[in-house]
Amino acid sequence: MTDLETFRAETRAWLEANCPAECRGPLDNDEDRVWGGRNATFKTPAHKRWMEVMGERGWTAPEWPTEYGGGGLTREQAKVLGSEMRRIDAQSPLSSFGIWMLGPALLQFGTEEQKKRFLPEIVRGEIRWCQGYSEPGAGSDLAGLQTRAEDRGDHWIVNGQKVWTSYADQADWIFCLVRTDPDAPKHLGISFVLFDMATPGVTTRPITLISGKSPFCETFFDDVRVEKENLVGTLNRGWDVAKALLAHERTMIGAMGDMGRPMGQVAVDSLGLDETGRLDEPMLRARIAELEIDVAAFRLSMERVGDQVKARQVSPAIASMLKYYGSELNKRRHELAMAAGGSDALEWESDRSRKGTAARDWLRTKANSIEGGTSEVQLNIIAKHLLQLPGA
Amino acid sequence: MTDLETFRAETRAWLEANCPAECRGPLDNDEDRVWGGRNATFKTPAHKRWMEVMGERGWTAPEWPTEYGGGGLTREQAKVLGSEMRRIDAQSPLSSFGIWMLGPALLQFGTEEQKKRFLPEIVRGEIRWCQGYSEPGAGSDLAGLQTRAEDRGDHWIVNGQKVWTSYADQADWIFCLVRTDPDAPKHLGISFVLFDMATPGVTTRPITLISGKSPFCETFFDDVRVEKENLVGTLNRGWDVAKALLAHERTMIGAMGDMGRPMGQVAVDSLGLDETGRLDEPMLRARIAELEIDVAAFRLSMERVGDQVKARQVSPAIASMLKYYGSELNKRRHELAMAAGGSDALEWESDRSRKGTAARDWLRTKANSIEGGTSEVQLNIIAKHLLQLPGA
Amino acid sequence: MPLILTEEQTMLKDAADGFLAEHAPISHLRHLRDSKDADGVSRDLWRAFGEMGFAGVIIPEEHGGSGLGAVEAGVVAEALGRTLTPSPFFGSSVLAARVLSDAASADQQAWLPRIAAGEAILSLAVDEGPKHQPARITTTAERSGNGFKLNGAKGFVLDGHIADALIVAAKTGAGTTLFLIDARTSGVEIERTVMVDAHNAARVTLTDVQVDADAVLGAVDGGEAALESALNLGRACVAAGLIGAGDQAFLSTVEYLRTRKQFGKAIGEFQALQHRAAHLFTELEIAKAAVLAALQRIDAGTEKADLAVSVAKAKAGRVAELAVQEAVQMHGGVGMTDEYDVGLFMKRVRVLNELLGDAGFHAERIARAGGY
Amino acid sequence: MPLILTEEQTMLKDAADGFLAEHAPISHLRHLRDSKDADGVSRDLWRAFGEMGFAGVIIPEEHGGSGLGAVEAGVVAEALGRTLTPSPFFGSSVLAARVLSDAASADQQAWLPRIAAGEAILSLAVDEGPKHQPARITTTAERSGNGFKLNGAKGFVLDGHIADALIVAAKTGAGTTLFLIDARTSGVEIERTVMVDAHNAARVTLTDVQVDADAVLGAVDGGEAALESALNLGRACVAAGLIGAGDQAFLSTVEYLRTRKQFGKAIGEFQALQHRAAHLFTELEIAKAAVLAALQRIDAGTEKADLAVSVAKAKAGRVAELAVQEAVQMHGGVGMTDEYDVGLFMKRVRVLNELLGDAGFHAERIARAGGY
Repeated sequence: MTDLETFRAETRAWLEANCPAECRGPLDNDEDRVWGGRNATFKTPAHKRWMEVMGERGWTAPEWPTEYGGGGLTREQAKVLGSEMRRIDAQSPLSSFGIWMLGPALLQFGTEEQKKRFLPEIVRGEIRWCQGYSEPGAGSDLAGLQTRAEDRGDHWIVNGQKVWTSYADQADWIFCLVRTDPDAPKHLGISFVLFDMATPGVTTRPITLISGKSPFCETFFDDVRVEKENLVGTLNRGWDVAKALLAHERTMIGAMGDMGRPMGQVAVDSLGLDETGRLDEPMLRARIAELEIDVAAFRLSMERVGDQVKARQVSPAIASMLKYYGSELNKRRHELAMAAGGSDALEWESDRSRKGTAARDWLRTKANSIEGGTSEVQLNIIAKHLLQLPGA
Repeated sequence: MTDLETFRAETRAWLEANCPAECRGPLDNDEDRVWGGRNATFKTPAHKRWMEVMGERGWTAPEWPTEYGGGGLTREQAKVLGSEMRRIDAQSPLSSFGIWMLGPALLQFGTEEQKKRFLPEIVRGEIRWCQGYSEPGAGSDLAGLQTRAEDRGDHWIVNGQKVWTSYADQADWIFCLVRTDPDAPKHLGISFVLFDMATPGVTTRPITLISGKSPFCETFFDDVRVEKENLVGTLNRGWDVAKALLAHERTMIGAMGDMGRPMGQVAVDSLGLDETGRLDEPMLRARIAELEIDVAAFRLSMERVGDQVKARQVSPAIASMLKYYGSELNKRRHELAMAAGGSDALEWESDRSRKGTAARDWLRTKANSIEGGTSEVQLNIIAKHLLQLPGA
Repeated sequence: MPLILTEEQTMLKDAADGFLAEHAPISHLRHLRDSKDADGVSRDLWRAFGEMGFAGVIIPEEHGGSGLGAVEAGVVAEALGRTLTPSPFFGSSVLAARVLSDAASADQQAWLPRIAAGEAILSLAVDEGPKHQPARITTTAERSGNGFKLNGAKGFVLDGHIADALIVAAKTGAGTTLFLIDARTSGVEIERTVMVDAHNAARVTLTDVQVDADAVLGAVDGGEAALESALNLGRACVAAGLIGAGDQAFLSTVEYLRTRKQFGKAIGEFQALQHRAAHLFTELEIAKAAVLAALQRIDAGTEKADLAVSVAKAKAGRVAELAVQEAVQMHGGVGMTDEYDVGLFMKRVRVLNELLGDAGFHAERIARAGGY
Repeated sequence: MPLILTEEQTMLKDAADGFLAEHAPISHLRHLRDSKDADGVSRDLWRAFGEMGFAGVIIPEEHGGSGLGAVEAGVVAEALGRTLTPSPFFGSSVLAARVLSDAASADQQAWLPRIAAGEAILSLAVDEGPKHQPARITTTAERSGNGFKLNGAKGFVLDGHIADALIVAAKTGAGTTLFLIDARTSGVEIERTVMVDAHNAARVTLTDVQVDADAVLGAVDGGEAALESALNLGRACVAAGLIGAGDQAFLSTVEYLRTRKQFGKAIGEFQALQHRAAHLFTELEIAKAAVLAALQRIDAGTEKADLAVSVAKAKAGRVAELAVQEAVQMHGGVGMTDEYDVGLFMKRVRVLNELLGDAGFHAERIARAGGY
């Protein structure tokens, strides 16, 4: 038995023993995710236990080094863990912007002290993080941000406002872009800082979306004290940290194009087949087939990009391509899902429509091509970095 | 009987008596058109006679004033003439850039002398005209033209080169944009002049297109003498004449979207129906239905724009909308025609495919969105003049 | 017939736009929605609609209506699309009024004046499954005693929860028959279904609903023509509503492009957005022509007016969809918030697209009629 | 299996690109076309193809081939797409070679080494109507004497006019049978059909063509599997050809955008064109992934490799079509001239799109397989 086979056998046994039955099978809905944090809520006590046992092993962040609380697994081992979890349909023990976003940034840019302090509590789900990038009026022009940090010796005083901060009202800490040099060119006077959302002067207000949900907040900073030790990376070079992180986010959002049941089956469930065995809406059928071709090709493209990245055959800007295509595809997919659902899917509050799940999901997808850099911004990046077009 | 009814009766009788049998029914192909001119060719002697009798009556340009050789008909009478000609499937007696383009410009901008001199011979098909606008390297930037006319007192000496001059090798005279003030801003130093293609120093060279045809030429001017009396409009204000003419051309090219047999029928002829009575290619069928909807809507839109123009409810820039949509639609239409024709339509030289007519037509349509101002230029015009977007 | 509004029609348009801007702007929809109004429409507004002559726009003057045609109904529908005003206009003033105008004079006298006055609300119950398929009705009406007994389930019944009476399409052996049924008849169950756009519809279940023979509108087995005629008028009016909503979303977007600044300039200066806006403008103008032509042909009784209607509904649907998608995308983040109106347009367009046959349904009709 | 070329495959790609750039750039196609070459291909070039190992890329080493797989055949096809080189590659080296590799060893020995050497040319005759519909072959082969008598008409037979032998798919009662027929057999009439892209095809008429029983490849009534397998390999390779042509047209266009000036700046500075180019780049990359995956799955013998092939052919077809359309449009007037190469790419892509099933054909397969 190779090392990897041994690892697989042990992992399988451990998961069997430790993954509670309640934490197996698909999530009923997005609200049931485990986010951790000081005020964590859990669907069942088993979900809490599942987060904790996985966190102890570092398997919520399997590839992070053990000295920072991570699992210390190799990429191959992490894949085995993933496939064994899928085998028993195990739910994710922890959803976390700390794991997805801040962690990779700290591992790359943080001081030893910062890594030791922040990473372990992220792994264990003790602290929930949110991201403070966008500002009202800035939109795609992220670097035009106005939130300013005044130097007061050993700390800064931060004033300003962020918007689109996901779950800011439930987060414990924020990683945040602030302007530390108002006189520098706009990309050069920005720093990447961390602070506690419980600091006096921080307030949040949820934003209701067209889907009726409020995952996002406006977040206000009024004379908020931020310690200088919580600067990540170099002063006034926070844009580098942010860019690295954004590329990461783009890949994640782009991957949405990869989700869900085949649209043809969704449509057949709703509309049935005609006497020739074809979907009983010929025009919709043609659109669905085109979509399924694009979905299949996009999935393969994600796989290919992964392999190209590994083989160092491609620029990191390729993430913009996946972000752009994946989010546009996901929007198209949900337009077709609504057409397949017909009037049933238009019911906003009935139990039949599960309180308008399809419609709310459809509306939610419209943000895919806006958040994490709009489709237009991705196309600009492709034109500039991948095609080297002049003036792009 | 109203005047119009009398006119209809008389017209019908005259057409019956004067339209030769050979000149009724659809043209076999584009080469059979009658273009007139000093070296006119005719498919049959009857075609020559048909051009002449119509020209004598001024009915090749029915609405032009009689003093310039036109028919002097009212719009209503001209419509009656048109419908009576369609009734007997009469072919057009004369195709002519003089009638379509130069004539309207002369009527608007020409001197009395110019109208008297040039219009009657256009009506009678005696002189064939071509258009000298585009220059190599200028493309969409029409006003950037370099052909220069040096002032020599009572005449100019013209040097330079034009491209895309339709049928320049067969034309007798040219209407042409030349730069008369090299120091003025580029739109302001241009004049609109006329001269004989037989003038020493004029040479032409046909351009072969991807469709295998050569309707266009490169045209070279080497110390060509142009009399000043042949200036149309104001010196250095030729751009105004050109713009008016271009708007005209745009409407004509846009109208191409309106041609031909319903695509569904074209496809059925080629591919047949399945056992449910539907076209035996479901995916193509869906695309054809979408096309037919757009074709029908576009036709109605042309009608509506005509009515809006009459009612002065719309800016002349609306021609750009029709040009843009009509040419894109026509391209789509021919893509589908090729799909419906399948491999049969790919044969380039066989008699079965009538020497690749469908394929050559398909390739020809690709120029629709380039000639007379590209689609991109039309969209710029719409953004600027109809939407008043900033910086457009 | 020129493809532009006549002077009278333009006046009607100005009146409708003006009335709605004053009495039922988008805040009216928000109020009904956020207060969870039990009806989902304002009865007062509906009566005011009656007074203005809008509720009875196609109802003959002898029955208290304005005696106007499809074009005028389209004008009102487009105005409603611009302000997203919930009202029983499509169900009561267009579909039901059109069916009734072919009915016996007693039925006309009983209902048309009250519809015209905005006092009565009628709903047409046709759809059964998730898609509009009027050719495949399965609700049955069997002869029973002096009349009929109806069984079946209907959905997407516009304003069914506040209807005084329902017009139900049911199979009667060989053909389709239309029944006028009091909403309080025993065996009729009505459940309001709040829709994504905060407009109103209901599901109607018919369980052994016993009606007299005089509940039949027109002839037994002979309801198809009246139904089809009403549906076609309805489709053309819904297409006009799509134009109203799509065009309004577009206009707000163009305004936003002119004023919103990013990277130091108005976003409308970016050529990529300019071209998309210009393309959308073009599509909207073309769709407008198709819709007006369909309405005019209905009025003129032109042969194949139904195909012009399908062109209009399909084209207006696709174009309005593009308009609201571009509107949200070009607005960026704020376009996703409930606070901005642009999302409301997106929701409304989705519902209007589905209503009385989506673009695919109408494309299928075009293909069938084209013999392919 | 990573979705990138292995080192060996990359070397093959470099070799094929290099060889074609040197010996058969686009001027080679122009020369054959403009000189009205009777064959439409260069026999010398084809033999050189044999020497390089390209003509026998999938033919086993024991029969003189390179013994490589679908991915490698795709690599060659893509290279041919970039230079638009006319050659019997698809017909002879892919389709015929694949059918023969399931045939009796005598047939293999007779033909495979000669195909691999670029000495013999074989053509597969499947299509009959204007569209690819291999499930509806009407050419018949009736038992007659010691063998069969064939009647029917085939079209779009790649390089049929210069074929030494034809592989003909015919109905034999219950099933499909493949026949290997000498092109000079009595009753076989072959007419060259010069195609829009100046590549080669023929129409073949079979009138009472008498063949011996040993003309049957594989089993009587049992040709469907071999045919389908060859068609799938062919489709994946044609998809690779589409990628080659589409990508090359795209690359020339990007170069043109960088250098061509209008209104005082490079046209590539216009954001509207930048976004369209970026979109096209994205589509091409996604299509490339689909094509490579299909080829890999054929090699791996993956279940449902046929569906991966349909995804690849449909996607590559649509994307290449967009690429050549954008290429002509962005080149403007010069793109319409025969002098520029961009029109040649447009023509080639149209033919490759039609070859072995267009995007609609493959979308239909996807839908059927998806149970809808």
